[in-house]
Amino acid sequence: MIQPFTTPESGYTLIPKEGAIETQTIEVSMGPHHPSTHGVFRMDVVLDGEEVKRLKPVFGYLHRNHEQLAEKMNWLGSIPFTDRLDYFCSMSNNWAYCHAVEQLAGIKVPERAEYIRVIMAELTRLINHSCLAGFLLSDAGAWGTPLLYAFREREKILDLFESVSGARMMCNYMRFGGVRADVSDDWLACARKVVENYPRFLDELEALITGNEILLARTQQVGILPRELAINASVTGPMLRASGVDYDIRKVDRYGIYDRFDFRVPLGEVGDVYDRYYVRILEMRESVKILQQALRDIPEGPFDAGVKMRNFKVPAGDGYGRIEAPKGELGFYLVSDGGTRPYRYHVRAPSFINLTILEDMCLGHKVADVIVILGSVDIVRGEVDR
Amino acid sequence: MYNFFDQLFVALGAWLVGLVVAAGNGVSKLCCGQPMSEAAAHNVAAGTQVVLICVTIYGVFALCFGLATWLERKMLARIQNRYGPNRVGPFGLLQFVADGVKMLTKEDIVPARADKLVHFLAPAIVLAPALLMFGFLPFGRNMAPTDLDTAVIAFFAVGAGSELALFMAGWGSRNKYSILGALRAVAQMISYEIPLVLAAVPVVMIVGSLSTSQIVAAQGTDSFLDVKGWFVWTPWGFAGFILFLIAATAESNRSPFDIPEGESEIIAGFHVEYSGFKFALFFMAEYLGMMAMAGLGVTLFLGGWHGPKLLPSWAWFMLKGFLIVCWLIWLRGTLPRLRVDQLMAFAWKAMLPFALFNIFATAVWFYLPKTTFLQSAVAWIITAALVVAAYLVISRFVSRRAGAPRVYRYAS
Amino acid sequence: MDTAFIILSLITVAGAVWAVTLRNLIHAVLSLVLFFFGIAGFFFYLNADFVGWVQILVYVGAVAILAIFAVMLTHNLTAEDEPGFFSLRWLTGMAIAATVGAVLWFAIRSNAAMSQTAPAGVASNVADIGRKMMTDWVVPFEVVSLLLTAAMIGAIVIAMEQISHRK
Amino acid sequence: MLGNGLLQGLVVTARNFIRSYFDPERLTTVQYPEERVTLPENSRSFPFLVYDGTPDNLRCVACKICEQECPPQCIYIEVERDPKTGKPVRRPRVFDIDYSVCMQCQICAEVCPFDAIKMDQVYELAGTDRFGGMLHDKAALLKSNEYYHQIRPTEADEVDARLSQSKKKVSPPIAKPAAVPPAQPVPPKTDV
Repeated sequence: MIQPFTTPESGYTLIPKEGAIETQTIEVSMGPHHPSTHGVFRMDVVLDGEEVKRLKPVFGYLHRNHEQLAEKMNWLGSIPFTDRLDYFCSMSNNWAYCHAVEQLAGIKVPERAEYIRVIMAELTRLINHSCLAGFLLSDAGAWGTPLLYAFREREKILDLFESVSGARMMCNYMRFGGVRADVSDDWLACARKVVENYPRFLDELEALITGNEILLARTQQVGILPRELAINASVTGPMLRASGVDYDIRKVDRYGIYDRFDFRVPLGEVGDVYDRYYVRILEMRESVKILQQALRDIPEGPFDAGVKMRNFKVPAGDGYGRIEAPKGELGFYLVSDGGTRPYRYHVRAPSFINLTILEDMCLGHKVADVIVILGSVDIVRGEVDR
Repeated sequence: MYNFFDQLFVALGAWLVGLVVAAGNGVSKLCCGQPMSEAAAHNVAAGTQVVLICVTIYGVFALCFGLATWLERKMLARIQNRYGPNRVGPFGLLQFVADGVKMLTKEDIVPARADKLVHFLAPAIVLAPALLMFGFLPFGRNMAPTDLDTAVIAFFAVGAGSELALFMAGWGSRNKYSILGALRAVAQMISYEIPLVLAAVPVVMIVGSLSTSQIVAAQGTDSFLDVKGWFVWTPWGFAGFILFLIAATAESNRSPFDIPEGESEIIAGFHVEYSGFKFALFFMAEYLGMMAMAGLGVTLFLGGWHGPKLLPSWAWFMLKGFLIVCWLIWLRGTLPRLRVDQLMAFAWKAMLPFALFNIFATAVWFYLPKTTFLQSAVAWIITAALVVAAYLVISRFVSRRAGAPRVYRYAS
Repeated sequence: MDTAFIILSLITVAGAVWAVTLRNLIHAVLSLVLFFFGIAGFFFYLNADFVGWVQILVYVGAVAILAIFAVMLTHNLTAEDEPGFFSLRWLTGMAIAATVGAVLWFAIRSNAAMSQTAPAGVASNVADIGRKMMTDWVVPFEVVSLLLTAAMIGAIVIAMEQISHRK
Repeated sequence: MLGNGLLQGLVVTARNFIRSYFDPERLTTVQYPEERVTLPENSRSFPFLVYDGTPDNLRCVACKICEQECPPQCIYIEVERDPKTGKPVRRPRVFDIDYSVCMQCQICAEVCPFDAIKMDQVYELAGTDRFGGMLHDKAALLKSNEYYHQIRPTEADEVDARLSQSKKKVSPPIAKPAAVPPAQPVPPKTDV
């Protein structure tokens, strides 16, 4: 009789089937110092040969006590900290926080500021999705070539951010009731030029990647996320839409002035890694359309509501504001006791929640697939660990 | 004039051997009265010939290894729209010297629970075959280091030794990632050795001998433009060349097949626990293996050192090898990595049948009469049809499993 | 008894002895590989180039890896329960080795053809091997290839059974 | 047909390889020590104190607003006291900014009512000492208004226009400090 075989530390028993050659499972801890875990993220993987039997994600390596800190800071002070949540899309983070506070405080945002916010958020979406395609490919082994093409385009957009907000990644640009500085006309001209030849880069990226047989073999039917599991696990963003669920907060909440632009929301069918990759490429094309419309008819007028930043108080009460960040639904739950500091401050980070179902997608796949699946989930550790 | 440059190194070699024999005679006259006997002189000459060969192979190809690393980093950089090394030496040419010094001065850490003997032997055993492989390739007109008549089999036999070394490296360093890498390396190299050998079989069938110099001689025509005779222009030769390139990429663990050291998956595979100069030895073995495979590809399919009489023969050999190495680097900059099981399936289900079919197509070519131009054209077309038909059948079989192309709808 | 022969036989015997006596199984298999190289050296010594290279290609390339995989599947790699030198297992082993050695020695002594040394400097026999294999020995060649195909199919069936079990 | 996706990819990399030799739009690498990128006017790095004319005529009145508003709390100010009367004089005796703590978020420059602290553009601040070396005291932080005009011409002009306009509103010359609106350590609501 073959007795059940348990690996010593994990107590995980693998009862070998009758007649099968009795093989030993090895327990590998991939990360936190691993080349392709997008930051400090550890996965305890139990492998039977190359196949994954169990995967336990371990979080918390980049925890910086952001929410407790925000309670000690006044409302204005925690805006620069939101830049560091998802350090790829600081503009969207700022907007989400300001949007939540404006809802709570009932501040009205002038037209021009709304247009500027849409432009900045869509530019951030372009950066995030193109860099994701690059990282996914370098995880699959294409040694960084698509990644560096994506970075070349990202530089142009970061220069735009630097010339308007002062910093490339940590912009700290949006304030309650609008934005901190106005965009000049030649900035708008530069932005139009960048948005004009962005589709050329997208075509080049697609020509390099989408038809590639090796990539098709590596990503199709890999890491399939069924619709029900996605909805139950409250996954949001491109991952949800890749599984075929039609849920885009820009269309659902119609926050800001998104109802003025016509754009479409791409949906996948199977929900595997290839769908998640291609849905993001299509989303980039939609963002380019939004940007063209926004840059065309941005009105003149005040760029902020003249709200005084010093001793800024929010009437008592609680509220939850959310926007469609590139990674999913980024929400801020704020409780104010009427003082200059939030009583409770909580961030609903999309990549943290999208990561909880990593094990369900990885079971039964090979070690190489685990890395590609993790790449397709598009996590940034700053946002996951806060 | 052309012959002077063409036979430059042969003459140089002969002159050196003559020098050594003369020195030998001088020494023997001093100590035991008269010059060396005929047999002793012959032995000394043969000994210096062997030493000369070893020194030139090691010297030339170690230098080529350094330049190959520089070429790889420059080409990959330019593919990715950046400069690549340009600080050390003119255009960064001394970068490999800097890397070498860095590797020498780096601390050589051996893991505590490692199997010391196996861990220590692995880099040596992985480098030996890579260097031995160069002994069987004819670099130029009568510049073949060893004129074995079983050269092709010898080349593959020596190549088989490196699999064992990769396993020893993986197993010796007692690290989970390196064991994964070692098992992947062994499985991959065994399953790609068969298509590699079968890709070379058609050339041996047509030439009728295993000796590389005869293979190269069979591809030569004595016209000025010595290009017509190459096997790659024949349909079975072209198919064999493509097969050989793919299998050679897999044998030397390069880009679409670099799963033994899948950087993004298992960090560095079998050489994860190596540092310092032992790591440099693995690095050198990979590049020398790549260049040796490129050399064999040139010898078997691209007419060895044959080429228009503008450049000396050895220059043609180096140029063609350089082009194949550039192709391998180009692949590395573009293609993602295959997964382990896909790689095995591709070897056994696509490469092997195509290689066997290619041998059949070569047999057809061999027995079709090719005296007049019309007959050889007909033979060419028939063989080409056979090969293309096989390719279409196999590619449909492989891509059938890949699934239909996706169509994406938009939300209403 | 010139030096080349002595060195080769030393390597071969050392490889064989280590393969049997070393405690670490992986080291034993690697010394087995050394033994295979020794045998290949003898073939080169006898001017049988083709057989020597094929010996390396087949044995070092594949059989050694097969042995290593077999070793990998055994649980304990360093044989702890090493019986004493003169235990029952050693004595039976020695006896069997002695009988096999005697039979071989007797066969070599009696057969005249085996005793004279190989003709030195004979031209390479690759072409002759090929021609002979396709003319005189074609029947054994076909039988062996059938055998290999059967073995291959058997391996695939076992593997398929393995995979179906696991799914 | 197997392989044409791969060939397409190879064509893209080949085009990039060739284009990178003559297409300036593709090869955008700047060889840092030799060539430098011209920073846009708005770009910011660490804060500095502005003074008009001589270094001891600095704009900062030690009102400590920036010290309170600074998110990572990296500013430390001590008000100068008149040795005779012991009353606080409108000048900081000690004004330290710990550059290793500062996260360059320019909130101090934003909330300062006297335009005394502005964001610099220098980014080569490598030092050997991680703790003391990064703590910049008042002397190290002081930079002239001309320097401010040099790095940010348009913004500096607006600030000067605003300052001269507010001085005219206050009209008495600077000499009499008493006339300047009294600024207690914790200032009342001032218009920003």
